[in-house]
Formats: sequence, C-alpha cells, structure tokens
Amino acid sequence: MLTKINVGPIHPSTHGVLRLVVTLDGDTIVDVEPHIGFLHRGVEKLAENRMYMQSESYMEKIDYVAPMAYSDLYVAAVEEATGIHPNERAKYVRLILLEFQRIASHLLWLGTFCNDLGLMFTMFTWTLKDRDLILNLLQDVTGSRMFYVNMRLGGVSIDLPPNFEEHANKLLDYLEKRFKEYEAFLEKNPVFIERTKGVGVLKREDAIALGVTGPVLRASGVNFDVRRDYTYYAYEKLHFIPQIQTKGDSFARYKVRMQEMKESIKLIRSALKLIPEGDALGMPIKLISPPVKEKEVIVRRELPRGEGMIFMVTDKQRPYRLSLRTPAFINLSALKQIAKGASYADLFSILGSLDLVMADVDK
Amino acid sequence: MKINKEELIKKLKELSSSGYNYLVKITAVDYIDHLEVIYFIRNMQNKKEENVRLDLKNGESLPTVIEIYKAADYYERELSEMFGIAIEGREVKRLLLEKWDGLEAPLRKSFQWGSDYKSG
Amino acid sequence: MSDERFENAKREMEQLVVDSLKNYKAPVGAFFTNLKEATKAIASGAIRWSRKNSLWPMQFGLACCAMELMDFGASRIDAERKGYLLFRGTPRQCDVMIVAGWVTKAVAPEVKRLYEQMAKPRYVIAYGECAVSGGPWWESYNIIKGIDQILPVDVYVAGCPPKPENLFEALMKLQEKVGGKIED
Amino acid sequence: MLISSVEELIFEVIAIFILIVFFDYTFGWLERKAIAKAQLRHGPTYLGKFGVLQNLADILKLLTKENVIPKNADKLVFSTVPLLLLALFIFLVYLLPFPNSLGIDISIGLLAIFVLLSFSPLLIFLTGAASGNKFSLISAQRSVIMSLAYEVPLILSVAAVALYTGSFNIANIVYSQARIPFIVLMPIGFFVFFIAMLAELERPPFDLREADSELIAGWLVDVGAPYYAMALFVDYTRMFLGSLLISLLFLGGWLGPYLPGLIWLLIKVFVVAFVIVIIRATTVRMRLDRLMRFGWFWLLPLAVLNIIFTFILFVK
Repeated sequence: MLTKINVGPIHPSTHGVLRLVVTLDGDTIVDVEPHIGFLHRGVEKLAENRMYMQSESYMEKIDYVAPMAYSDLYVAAVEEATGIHPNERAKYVRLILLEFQRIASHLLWLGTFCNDLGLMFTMFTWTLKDRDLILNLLQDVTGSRMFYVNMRLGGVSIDLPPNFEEHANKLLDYLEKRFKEYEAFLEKNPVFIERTKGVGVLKREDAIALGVTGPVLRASGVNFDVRRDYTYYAYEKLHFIPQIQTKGDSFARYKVRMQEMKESIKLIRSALKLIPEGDALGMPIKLISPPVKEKEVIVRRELPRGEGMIFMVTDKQRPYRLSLRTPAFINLSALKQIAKGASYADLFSILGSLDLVMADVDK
Repeated sequence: MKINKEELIKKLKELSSSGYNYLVKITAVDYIDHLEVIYFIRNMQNKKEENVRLDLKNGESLPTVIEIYKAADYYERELSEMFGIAIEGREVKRLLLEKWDGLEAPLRKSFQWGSDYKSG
Repeated sequence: MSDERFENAKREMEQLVVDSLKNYKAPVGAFFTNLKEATKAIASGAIRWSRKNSLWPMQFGLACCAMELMDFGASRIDAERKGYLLFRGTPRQCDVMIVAGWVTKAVAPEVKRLYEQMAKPRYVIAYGECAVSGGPWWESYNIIKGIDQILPVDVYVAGCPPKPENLFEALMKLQEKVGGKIED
Repeated sequence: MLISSVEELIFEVIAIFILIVFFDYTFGWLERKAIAKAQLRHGPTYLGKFGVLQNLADILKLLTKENVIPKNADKLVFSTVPLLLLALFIFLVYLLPFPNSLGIDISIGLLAIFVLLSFSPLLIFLTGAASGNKFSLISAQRSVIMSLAYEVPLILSVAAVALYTGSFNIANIVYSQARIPFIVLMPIGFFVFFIAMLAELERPPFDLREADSELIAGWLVDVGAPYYAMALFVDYTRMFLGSLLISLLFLGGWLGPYLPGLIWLLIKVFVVAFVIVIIRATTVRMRLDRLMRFGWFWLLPLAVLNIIFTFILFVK
C-alpha cells in the first residue's frame, strides 16, 4: 500500500522552505516530488532594473551561507563586461577571502548534516563556533558580519588589515586541529558510518546526465572543478588539486567537503606567502559605471555549493538580461533519482548531503 | 552556433554522442520581437563548452530535449513559466511560481514589474 | 399626581434593593475571601512569571536571517541562558514565532496557518528588514511587504540581517511585554 | 516489605512520589546543563542559582498554555492515553524496592515490571495513531516495530539474573550482589541490558519515535502544550525507572560502604543517567532496519550466550 506524506514547506530539516511530497511503500521511498518556489523573489528581474553595481547586494542574498562567493561571481561578470580587471594583489586578496568563505559554508553544512542524521545540535554548535571565528575575521576585513558587499570593480572595497596574516595563520592552525577532531569524532562512530556509507548513491553516469555540480559531482568520481578547469585568480599558481571521491554516497559527499576544507586551508596558507605588496582597492561604487565593452558575458566560478555561472546580455548602464545558474537548483533536481529506494529516515540525510540553500534554488 | 528550431534535436543528439554529455544551463533572452534560447553544453572529458542558440518567434513552442539531457527537466520548466514558452512533447508542471496568480511570465520585457510597487 | 409617581418609584427602588440583597451571599469570613484573592493573585503572578521566563521559539527559518537565528541558539550567544531555547519543530508547543526572512506570496498562507496552529498565548517577532517591511525586495513582484500585513507583530527587529544580539534584546523586550511592564 | 497499615501505605506512596519528583526535576535540570556543556554553551543561568528554576518556569508555562486537540484526532484516546502512560510509569516505580524497607516489594517484582513495561510501546502507538497526523502515525508504527527488536534481548538478559539468583524478588537480587555486583559477573548481560534499556527509554541513538529531524516530534507532533509537559514528566520518570533498574539489577542497588543506602542508590542512579545523557550528546540516530538487525543478530545471540555462560559457570 502506498502512503503519501507531505513534508514541509516548513519542516525542521528542509533547510529553508521546501515542500516534498513523498510516496512511501512501507518505509521505502517510491517517489519524491519537490515543490519549490516558496522563496522566489525574482532576482533576475530585479537586476534588469538596476544599475550594474547596485545589484551586488541582491546577489549576496541569493546564497546567504556564502554571500561573498556570489558577489564575486556577479562583480566578475561586470568586470568582464567593462574590461576592468583586478590587479595581482586584488586577485590574491579575493582568493583568500573566498576560500575562508568556503570553509565557513562547509562548516555550517557539516553541522546541519549531523543534525539531519539525528545528532541533535552537538556538532552543530561546535561547527557554528568555528564558523563564528571565520566570520569575525571576515568582519575585521570587510566591516560586516554576514553581507559583506566588499567586491568592487578591479578589486575590493577595503584592503587586508596590517595584522591579517598573523590572525589568519592562527585561525588556520586552530581550524586544522578542529578538523582532525571532527574527523575522528565522526568517522570512528559506527552509527555515523552506517547511516552514510552506501546511502543515497549517485553513479557517475547519472551525475553527469542529471547535471549536478560541485561537491556532489566530485563525490561521484567526476574530475571537474571550475577552479582548475576554467581557472581564475591565482588558483593555477597555487597548484590547486580538486578533491575526488568515487563512491557517490553520502559519505563520499561528506568526505569531499571535508577534504575541500583542508585544501582551502592549504590554498590560503600558500596564498598568504605569495601575496604581492601593493594596493587591492577597486573602484568606488558610483551610480554611473564605466562603459560596457562586451555584448555578452559568460562567467563561471566555483561556489561552495558548486559551479555558478552568469550569462549576461549587457545594456548601457544595466544588464539587459541576467541569467544565473545556481548550483543548488540543479542539485535538487537530482534528489528524485538519489532518494528512490532509500528508507524514509534516510531522505533527510540525503537531502542534507546535497547541501541545499533554498534561496539559491528559488532565485 | 546558431541553428534553426527544426535542427535542434538532431544537433543536440549529434553533440551528445560526440562527448558533449553535460548540460550546463538552458536560458533565454527576450529581444521583444523574438526570443533567443541558448543551450550551454559541455564535454566532461576535455572540458570544452559549446552553446547552441536558436531564435523563437513570440508564441512559438520549443521541442523538449529531456530525452537527450535529463538535466533539462527543471530548466525547461523554468523557461516555460518565466518566459511563457510552451514546451512540446512533455507535460510541464509549474516550478517556481506554483501558486502565483500573475498572468504574464515575469521575465518577459512586457511584464509590468512595478505594478505591485504602488499598492504595497 | 407627581408625588404618587415618586412614591411608586421609591417603593420599586426599595423592592429592587431588597431583592438584590436576597441574592447576595454574605461572605463566610473576610479571611477566606482574602485567601481566595491572594491565591488568585499568586497564581496569576506565577503564571505570568513562568510565561515571561520561558519563551520557546519555533524552529522555523525562512531565509538569510535564519542563519543568524542559528547563531542565536549556538554557543556564542546561547539563548538558553534566559530560557529562550528548546527550539520545537512543532507549532503546538511553542510561544514565539520568529519570522526570519522574506515572506513570498506563496509562503504567506503557510506562515499564517502555522501561526494559527500555535497554542495561545503566542507572540510574533519580525526579525530583519524583509519581515519588517519587505526590505531590499520591496519592488519584487512576489514579496509581501512586511509580515504585519498578515500577522500581529509584537516586536520588530530592524537590520539586514540584525545581529543575534539584537534578537536577544528583542526577546528581552518581549519578556517585558509579557511581564506587563510595557503596555500594548 | 509487606504493608501492615494504611498509614504506612500513605507514607510510602508520598515518600516515593517525592523521590520521583525530586529525580525528575533534578535530572531535567542536570540534563539541560550537561547537554549545554557538551555543546560549549552554559545552559540556563538567569533563573535562580545556576538556572535551577528554569524548568519550573517551563513546566508552569506549558501547563497553563492552551490545549489544542486536533480536529482529526480521536479525542477520547488522544486525551486519556498520555495520562495512562504517566500512570503506568509511576506505578512501575512503586513496584521497585527501595532501601529502609520503602516500596512495595512483591515476590514476583521482576516479572511484573517487565510485563507491564511492554505496554508502553503500545500506549505510545495509541497516542500516535489517535492524533490523526501522518508523522505521528509513522512514529507509532516505529514504536511497535522497535519493541520487537529490543524486547526479547531485554527479557533474556534479565532472565540470566533471575536464573543466577533463583528469585524474581528484586530485593533478593540486590542482596545477592553483596559480594560482587552482577556487572562484574556477567558483563555481556549488562551490555545487552543497557543497550536494550536505551531503546526502551527512547534515548539516542534509538530515539526513532521522536526523531526530531525526520518526524518533527514523532508521536508528540500534535500533542498540545499541557500534554507535552506530561510527556516530559513521562520521559523523566521513565529515565528514573530505567536507571533504577540498571543500578538495582547490575550495580548492586543500595549496597555500598559508609554512606546510607538511599544515598548510594541515588548516586548510582545519577551516574547511570549521566552516562545516558553523554551518549545522547555524542551519537547520531540509528535507522529502523539497522536497529532490527542489531537487535536480532547481535543483542539476541549475546543474551543467549550470557544465559548459557551463567548457567554453566554459576548454576550448573
């Protein structure tokens, strides 16, 4: 006998406002139908009616877990259109800040993922504490706790403070120690292994066919990372290596993110060594931005959740059409395939392992 | 590359069999007198990217490519409600604007986006 | 003529007084009435004290501000110090609904329904610009401009997003309101 | 001990009820504090010294909140069964022996307790099924299925104890641990009993019925605030019962040097309860099918092995 269960739109584990209509046969999931759009507010339309640099704040609110990554994506698109490119130091500064943002985002994911598995709030508070330290560091740099709006054409709004390197290194040492603890805490727990290994398997072919991105794609054994394959800023110089797992289950997705955090630490460390002296400040925001040179712009960035892409058709002072490829949107579409055949209890750990931000899905 | 609407399925099949197996995005641009639909596809082996473009007249429908790329599901649904493009060959349920009572597709240039602004 | 009418009225009034006295039960003892009132006062005081000091928020986040809501419960702010924690997922057992994020036209009926499912007494905090007035999405085609259009809001917290400390302060304000210090 | 007069009965009833309330309140506060410490927080601090009054405020508030009974619910069952559940657990505590000849110590106490204890999944099932909510219904189903997994090993591990002592009287069991507590004699049995008891107490990693992240609050989803206060009371009383049983059957009960019996018993009970809280703070939830497999492939053989060992080594 099939039972239909409505989960959401407001449910503790849907990470925002997501409605799932789950069809169950006993305890096995036969079908999951996500209903989205509860947070849709039309960012693309709003951006069409704003001057170029006015939209940056909107872009940050698309993905509130990693706002800086989105503002970087958008500003990079405008930079591409206007032909004002960041100098060498600005590239490094952006890279450092973005990698810190990636660690913060993954830390939050780890906490909520453990919540979904039923470890009520212990891991969550631990990772949030570490995330807070990163946010404090970013606050020292940008002046804001959550929405930074610190990317400017050709650089950043405020350069790194003089004692930044010392602070950052101290924080990185601390984080490295914590990651070891987390790994020991989780991977030595047989129940955690049991709940994640072999659960929610997404095969390599399916991952490509469904178009999933980011850590989900890499966990399925596809060697693709925008940071390497469409390299930008200084990733090539820092010998960046994408983190790949082959199993494609929840554990692989966990592992990829864990390794990515460590890789980010490595990247920041070497970037801090190689960063050139000089000035990283960009153009201050003015209502009238520099003239646009390109007709169409395509920009790709590796956001914490996956590959973000902006396709922009430019007008004189504002985008004629701004098309966003948000990673969580396409990762959610894979849920139906992954969750089929899993037990109801695993639905939320699978959902959690995809690392969805609903505002990112709904645009 | 720019193609005709009739060639779309054939062209995409050709590309997907030659290794372009990853659909990055389907998007559309409203040029008031016509619509341009763009398929971004990628070869996961050598990471090359190709975009296939076609022009649609207003009110014209678009053939579905879900047979070739599974990922097209959500993108086509999004297109159909954001631009009001009808999709041939599949049932298209609403996606983002499930409970929306607006009549016009919001991303068309003719959409009166400021109308609500005054009443609020 | 007029005297007679006055007489009649006077008699009726007396009769009314006598009748009303018949229904009046004399107090058994002044002590007992005082005790009853005292218990009543103590009980209502205790209830007010308990309501004031245990405001459980609902585990319910909509958008950006939910991030700060998480931080509010985590170790830096630790909302449990004043009894603001024990996030319950079900609306039946919560007191405070913290609307953290923008409310779209699609989700507004759900939020309203959730509010109606909460048991009385219930309070609403509009947390962040979007819930207060629509905030940056003021011009969007799919947004409700302020949660107060559909729910009675007790405390507004402005900011985009407000820091978790601000939410703590807002709950302290709500405490004062529940405790009777601030009139509605 | 047998009860000789009405006064004694009343005294016992009141004394044990005070004990239950004392434990429930202290444990409720301690658990909040311990969990908060595990999560690098402080827990309640403002209300009273170290926030001891926080739970009082919470309970009072819950009891005075509006009681919502959903339209789809079976009103009679929904509003009476939680009360029955509470009564059941309080009654079960009365069946246990306490030092200083407190408690109704009947000769088949052990048997009676485990027979009555197996009613609790049924009552939870009734509450869940009566509330007319699908999440509660799933929780109710889980409740019954779960009991299949842990009930048999639980009873078998207790059977070894009874086999060794040759008595169903719990006081006798306690006194036969005068030299060595049973945790040393049959560690396997203790392990099985402890795990099965965790499942019985609905504590993580076996809190499948009240799985917050999946079922919101399980069988308590549609329960109104006053009933939730009652459910909390049930939870803590059950906790008291569980840790009492563990300390009476395996840790030597109230026997111990120097200190009076009641103190020893409370110390043991709180230690057991604390261990259970630590487990709650550090482990993720198990899945139903894995729990079944664990129960039947691990706990049951271990329990049988324990009985065989006990029989060969001590009884012959």
